[in-house]
Amino acid sequence: MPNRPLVLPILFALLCLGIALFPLVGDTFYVRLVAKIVVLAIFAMSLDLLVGYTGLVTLGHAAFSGTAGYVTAALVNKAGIVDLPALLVAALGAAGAAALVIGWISVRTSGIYLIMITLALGQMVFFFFHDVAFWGGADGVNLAAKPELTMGGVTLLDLADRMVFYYVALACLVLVYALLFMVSKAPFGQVLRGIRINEGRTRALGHDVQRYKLAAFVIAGLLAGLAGFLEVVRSGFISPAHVNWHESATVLIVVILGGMGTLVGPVIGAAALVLLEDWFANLTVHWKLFVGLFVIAVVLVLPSGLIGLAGRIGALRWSQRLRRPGAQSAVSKGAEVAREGAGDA
Amino acid sequence: MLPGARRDRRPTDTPAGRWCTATRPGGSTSTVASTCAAFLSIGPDGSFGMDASISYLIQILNGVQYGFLLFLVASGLTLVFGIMGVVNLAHGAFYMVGAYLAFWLSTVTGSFALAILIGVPISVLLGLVVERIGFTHLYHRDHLYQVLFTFGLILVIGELRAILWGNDVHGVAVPPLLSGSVALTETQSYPIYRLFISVACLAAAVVLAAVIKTTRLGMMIRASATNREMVQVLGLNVDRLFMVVFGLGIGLAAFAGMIAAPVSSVHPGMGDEILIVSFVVVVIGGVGSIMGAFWGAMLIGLADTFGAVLLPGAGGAVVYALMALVLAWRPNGLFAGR
Amino acid sequence: MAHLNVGLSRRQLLAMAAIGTAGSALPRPVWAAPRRIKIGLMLPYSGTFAALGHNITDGFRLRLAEFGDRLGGAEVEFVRADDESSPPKAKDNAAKLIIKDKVDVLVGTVHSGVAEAMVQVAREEGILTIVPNAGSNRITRELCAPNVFRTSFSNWQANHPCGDVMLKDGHRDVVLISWNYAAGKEMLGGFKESFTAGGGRVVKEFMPDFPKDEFQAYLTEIAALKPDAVYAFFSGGGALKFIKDYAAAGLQGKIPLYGPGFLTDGVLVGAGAAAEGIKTTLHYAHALDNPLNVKFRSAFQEATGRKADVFAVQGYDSASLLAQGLAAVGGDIGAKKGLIEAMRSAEIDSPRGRFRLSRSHNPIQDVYLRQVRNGEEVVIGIAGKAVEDPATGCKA
Amino acid sequence: MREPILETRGLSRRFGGLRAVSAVSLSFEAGVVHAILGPNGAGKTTTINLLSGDLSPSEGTILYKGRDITALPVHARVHLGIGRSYQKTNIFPELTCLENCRLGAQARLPGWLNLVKSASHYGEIGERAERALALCGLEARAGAAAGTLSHGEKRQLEIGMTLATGPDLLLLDEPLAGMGIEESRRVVDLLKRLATDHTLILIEHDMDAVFSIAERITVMVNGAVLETGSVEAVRASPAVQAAYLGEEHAA
Repeated sequence: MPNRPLVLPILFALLCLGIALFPLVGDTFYVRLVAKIVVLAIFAMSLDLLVGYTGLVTLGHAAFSGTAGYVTAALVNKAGIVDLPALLVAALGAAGAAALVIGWISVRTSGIYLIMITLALGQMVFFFFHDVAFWGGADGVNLAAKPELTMGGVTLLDLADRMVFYYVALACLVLVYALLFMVSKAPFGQVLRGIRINEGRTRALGHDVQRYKLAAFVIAGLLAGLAGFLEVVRSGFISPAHVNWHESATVLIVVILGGMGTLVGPVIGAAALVLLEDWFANLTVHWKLFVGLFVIAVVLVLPSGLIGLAGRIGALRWSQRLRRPGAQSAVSKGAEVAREGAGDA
Repeated sequence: MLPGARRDRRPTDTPAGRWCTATRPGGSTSTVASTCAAFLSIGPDGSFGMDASISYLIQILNGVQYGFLLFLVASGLTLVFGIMGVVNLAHGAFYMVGAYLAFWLSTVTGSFALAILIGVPISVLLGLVVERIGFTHLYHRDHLYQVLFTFGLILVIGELRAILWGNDVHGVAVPPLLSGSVALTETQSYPIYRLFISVACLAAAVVLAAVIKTTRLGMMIRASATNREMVQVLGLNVDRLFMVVFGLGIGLAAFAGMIAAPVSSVHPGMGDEILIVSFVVVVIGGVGSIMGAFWGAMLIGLADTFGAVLLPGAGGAVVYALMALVLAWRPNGLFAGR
Repeated sequence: MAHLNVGLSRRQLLAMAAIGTAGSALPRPVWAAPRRIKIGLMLPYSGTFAALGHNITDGFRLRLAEFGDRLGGAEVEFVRADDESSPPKAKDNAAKLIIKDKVDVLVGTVHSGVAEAMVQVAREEGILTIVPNAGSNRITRELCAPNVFRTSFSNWQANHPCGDVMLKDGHRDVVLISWNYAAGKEMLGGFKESFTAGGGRVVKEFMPDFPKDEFQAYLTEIAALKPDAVYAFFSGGGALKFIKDYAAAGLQGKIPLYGPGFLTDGVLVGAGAAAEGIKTTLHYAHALDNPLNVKFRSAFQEATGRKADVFAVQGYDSASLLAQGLAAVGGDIGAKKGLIEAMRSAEIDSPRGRFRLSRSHNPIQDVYLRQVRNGEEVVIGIAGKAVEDPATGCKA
Repeated sequence: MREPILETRGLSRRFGGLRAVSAVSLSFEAGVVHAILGPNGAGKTTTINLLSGDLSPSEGTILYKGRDITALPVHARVHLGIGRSYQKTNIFPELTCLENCRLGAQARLPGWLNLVKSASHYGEIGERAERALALCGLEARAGAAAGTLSHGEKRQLEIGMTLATGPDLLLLDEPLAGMGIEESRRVVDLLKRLATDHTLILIEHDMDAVFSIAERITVMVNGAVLETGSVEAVRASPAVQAAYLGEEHAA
C-alpha cells in the first residue's frame, strides 16, 4: 500500500517488547494469562491470512488447531514421544493435511457457501475426535508430559517450565508475524490481496485463484496447527470443545475485534478478548451476556476493529485503507457478473 | 439403510420367528402367515423376523419424524438466506427459545395447545424485533459481519434464557390427548405423540408449499429468490418482504422447538445442536432451495436414526460422512441452482 | 453467587495474600492472630450440573456450621469459581483459584473431565484437594496423589456390585445404555466387569452423545432385541427423560430396568409412575435408617429449604474430612504432612454410614440396593459390603 | 490472407433454453484489428466471454495458434497470451494504478508459489508494469489509487492491466463505453498504437471509432454471425444494411 507508514510493524514490536518484559513485573496469574493471549494471537493471525488478506470467511479454523493438538496429545500419551521437533513436524503436518483436504473441498465455493461448508466440515472433524475412542472421548485428555528439545543428552528447552514456554510462544509469535509479513509482501500475497478485492479480475489477469486460495488455506492451517500445538502444551489438555465451531467463531471475533488484514490486529484482539472475558467472568456468572453484547456492538459500531478505532481517533490516514465493511462479498459480485453475461445474450 | 452392517444379532433366536409361530394357531392364520411371509422376504439383516421388520418400520418412522422437525428449522434457514442473503447462526437459538416457551407457557397455562398458540406469536415478535434492530444494518454488509452478529446473538439469547429460566433440563409433558402408544407387537409400540409431530410438520410443510406456490407473497418469495433486484424493479416493498420472510423462518423454528419439547426435552444446548444439523441439511440440499431442504432433512433424519442404532458409538459421524459424500459428488448440494 | 467473593472479601483476599507470602518466607509465628484458611470451591454454579454444585456447597457449609464455622480453630473463608462443567476451562479455573486467589484447599468438582484436569493442576501445585463428587476412576488410580482425596465414589465402585445383583435376579442377556462420555463408559465398565465374570452376556451397548436425550431410536431397538433386562446410566434431566420414554415405549414392567443410583436420584417426583420398579445401586439412599442421616436430612432441609441428596452428603463429608485433618494439626494448613496423614487415617461418620479411606484416598463403603416402590426409594438390601476400588495404577 | 491467430468452430452457448451464441465459426487473423458489431443481445459479450474462458461453450471448439484451448480456464489462456478487458470497469479500486498493473505483470512470473522475496524486488515485474502504464498513458498517475481516477482513466487502466500480462491477442469489450469525446479520442489513439504489435478483437458501439481502426468486421444478430469480412465488404453487404446498419441510416 502506498505511503503506508511503518506504524503497524512498530506497534507489533512494542507489543512484543511489552510481552517480553511483562514477567519481570507481572503477577504469576497474569503471566499465565499473557501466555494464553500469545497463543490465541498466533491462532488469530493464521486466520487473518484467510479472512483479512484473501477475503475468505471460514468457520472451521478450529479443526486445524484441534487436529494438531490431538495429534500432539496422542503422540505424547500413547507413544511417549516428547521430542519437540518431532512433535512439531507431526502436529503441523497433520494440521496442514487437514487444511489441504478441507480446503480442496471448500475453495470451490465462496461467500456464504464457504462459510457453511467450512462450518459443516469443521464439525465433521469435531465428531471425528469426539466419537473415535482412540482420541479420548468427549471429556478430552490430559497431556502426560511436556515436550522438550534435547541435543546430545542436554536439554535445551523444557516446555514444562512455564517461563521457557512463555518465551518460546513469544518467539513463535514473532516468527509467525515475520512469515506472514513476508508472504503478504511477496507476489503470492499480492495475488491473495487481488483475490480479496476482485477475484474475477485476478483470474482474468492470469492467476489460478483456486490454487492460490488452497495454498492460503494450507499455510493458514499449518500456522493454526502451530497455535494448536502451543495451546495443548500450554494448558496440558485437549478436548473436542477445542475443535468445536464456537472456537472457530471466537477466533474470527478476535480477528475482527483487533482489525483484520493488519497482523497486529489479532494480537490486540486476543488481548482484548481474553482480558475482557476474565473481567466479565469476575463480575457475573452471566458474563457471556456481556461478551455477546460486546460482539454485537463491535459488529455494529466498530467494523474495522480496535486498530481502526485507534486510527480514527488518531486521525491516522492509513486506517482508511483498512477494508471497508460495505465491500460487497464475492458471491454477490459473482452473481452480478453471471447476470450481466446472461443479460447481454 | 445398511442392513448388512448389523453384526451381533443371533439369527437362531430372533424373537420374530417365535412371534409368527405363536400366532399362527390363532383365528386368522392365513393373513398372519402371509404377513409373516412378506416380512420374512424383506427380513433386513439376513435373519428372519417380523419383530425386526416392525422395528425397522418404527425406525423409519423415527427417522422421518426427525426429518420433518429438521425440515421446519432448515427451511427457515434456507429461506432467509435465499431471499435476504443473510446467514443466521442464531436460527437454532429461536428453536431453543420455542422449546423453553413451550415449557414455561404450558406450566403457566396448563395447556400445551395454548402454549403453542401464545408461544409462536411471541417468538415471531422477538424475531422481528431482532430483525428491525440488528439485521437491517447487515443486509448490505459482508457475510462476515452477519456471522459475527448472529454469533453474538446466540450468546445473548443463551444468557437471557439462563437468567429467565435457568440452565436446568426440563421435561414438557405430552398432552393427555396425545399420550399413549400404538402397540405393534408384544414389546414394540409407537408413541402417538410422535405421529402427531410428523402430521403437524407435514401440515406446516404443505401450508408453506401452498403459500409459496399460490399466493402473492409466495410469488414475491419465488421472484426474489431468483433475482433479488427484480423485486425492487417490480416495485414491491422489499423491507416488508424481508420482515415477513424472517418472521416466517423464526416462526417455523420456534414451532419446531415447541412441538419437539415433549420428546427431546428442553435444554440449553438444543439450539446449537439443531443449528449444526440444519446447516448440514441446507448444504446437502443446496443453499436457498426449499425442495433441497426437504429431501436433505429426510436423508439426514433417516441417516441419523439408523446410524445411531446400527453403528453405536459412531452415530454422530454418519451425518457428516453423508455430507462429505454428497459434496464430493455435487459441491453445491443436491438441488443447487433450483 | 459469584459476588460472594467481591467487595469486602476482595480486600481481605489481598491482605491474606500479603500475609501468606510473608508467612511462607519466615517460620510461621505460633502466636499469630486467629489462623485463617481459604477454601476454593471449584464447582458448577451454572449449566446442567448447577443444582449439584449448590447442594455440595450447602452440604459443606452445613457441616462447617456444626463446627461453629471454624476448622481446627481456624477461620474459614470461601472463594467460589464456577467451572461451568467445561473441561477446556478447567485448568485455567483451577490455576486461577490456586495462583491468583491463593486458596489453601481446593474442593471440586462434579464433572469427571473437569475434575481430572483440576487434579492435574493440584498435583503440579501440590495443593490439598478434596473431590466431593466426580467419580472418574482415574482420580484415585493413575492420577492418585498424596494431596488428593475423594469423599464420593469411583464410577467402578457404584456399578460393580450391580452385576451380581442382576445375575441373582436371573438376568443373563442385557442391553446397556449410557451417554458416550468418560463417566458413562466407566460406569458401564464397572458393571460389565462383574456381570460378565458371573456369566452374564451383554447383547448390545448403546452410547448416545452427551447430553442428547432423544432415546426413541434406541428404545425401538431394545424392544426388538427383547433382552432380559436393561442397565442404564443417565443423570439429571437425561435420566428423567429416559425413564419416562422407557415407560412410554411400553417397556416398563416388561423388561426390568437397572442402573447406578444416579438414574433415579432427584427425578422421582418428575417421573411419577414411570419410575416404579427400577432397581439401582448407590453408596447412599435417602431412606437410610441411621440417626445421623435423619438428623442431617432435617438440618439440610431447614437450612436450605431443599431436600438433601447424595451430593449434599458428599459435600457434608468433605467438610468432615477436612475438619478431622485440621483438628489434628491445630488448624495449621501449613503442616501438610500431619494434615494429610490425619485425613488418610480418618474415619468419617457420614449420613451414608461410617466409612474410611483406601490407600488411594477413595472411600471404602457399603453400596446399597434400592428400588422405587410406590414413588419412594426403598432400601432393599446391601449390594456390596465395604466395597473398595481396586486403585489400579496408583503409585502414590 | 494472414495466419489466423484464433479460430472458432461451431461455437455455441445456451443459457437454459436461450441460445446466446449459436454455431459461430470465425477466424481472426494475427495482427489485425477485428471488430464485432451487433445490436444489444446479439451475443457479442458472450462471444468474448467464450474466447477468454470466462464462460465455457455448450458446443464447439476454440483454436489459438492452432492449439485447441476450448477446455482451458481463463488463467491458462492468459499465460498463452490472450488478455481481455471488461465492458464494465473491472479494476482494483483500493490499489494504485501501478499495483493494478503489477498484478497483471506478475502473471508471467515462472511458478506461482513465490512466498519469500518481496514483490517490489522483482525487477521484471516492475518494468513490465511501468511499460504497460506508459503505453496506456497513465504514467503520471502511477501512485494514485485506482478508485480515485476519472472514468476515462479507469478505462485506460483497464486496458493497461491487460497489457501488463503481455498478451499477443487483446479482447476488448467496449473500450470506449461511457466516454466523452476527448477521452474517446485518447483511447482510440491508444488502440491504434496497440494495433501495431497486437491482435485486437473488440466490441464497440461507436461506429466512427470502429471504422477508423478496424480492418475486419463481424456483424452478429441473435447469436449468429450475419456477415464477416473487410470493412468495405461488410459496409456493402445488403444483409447487414437491411438488418442493422439500415436501421441507423433510416434514423
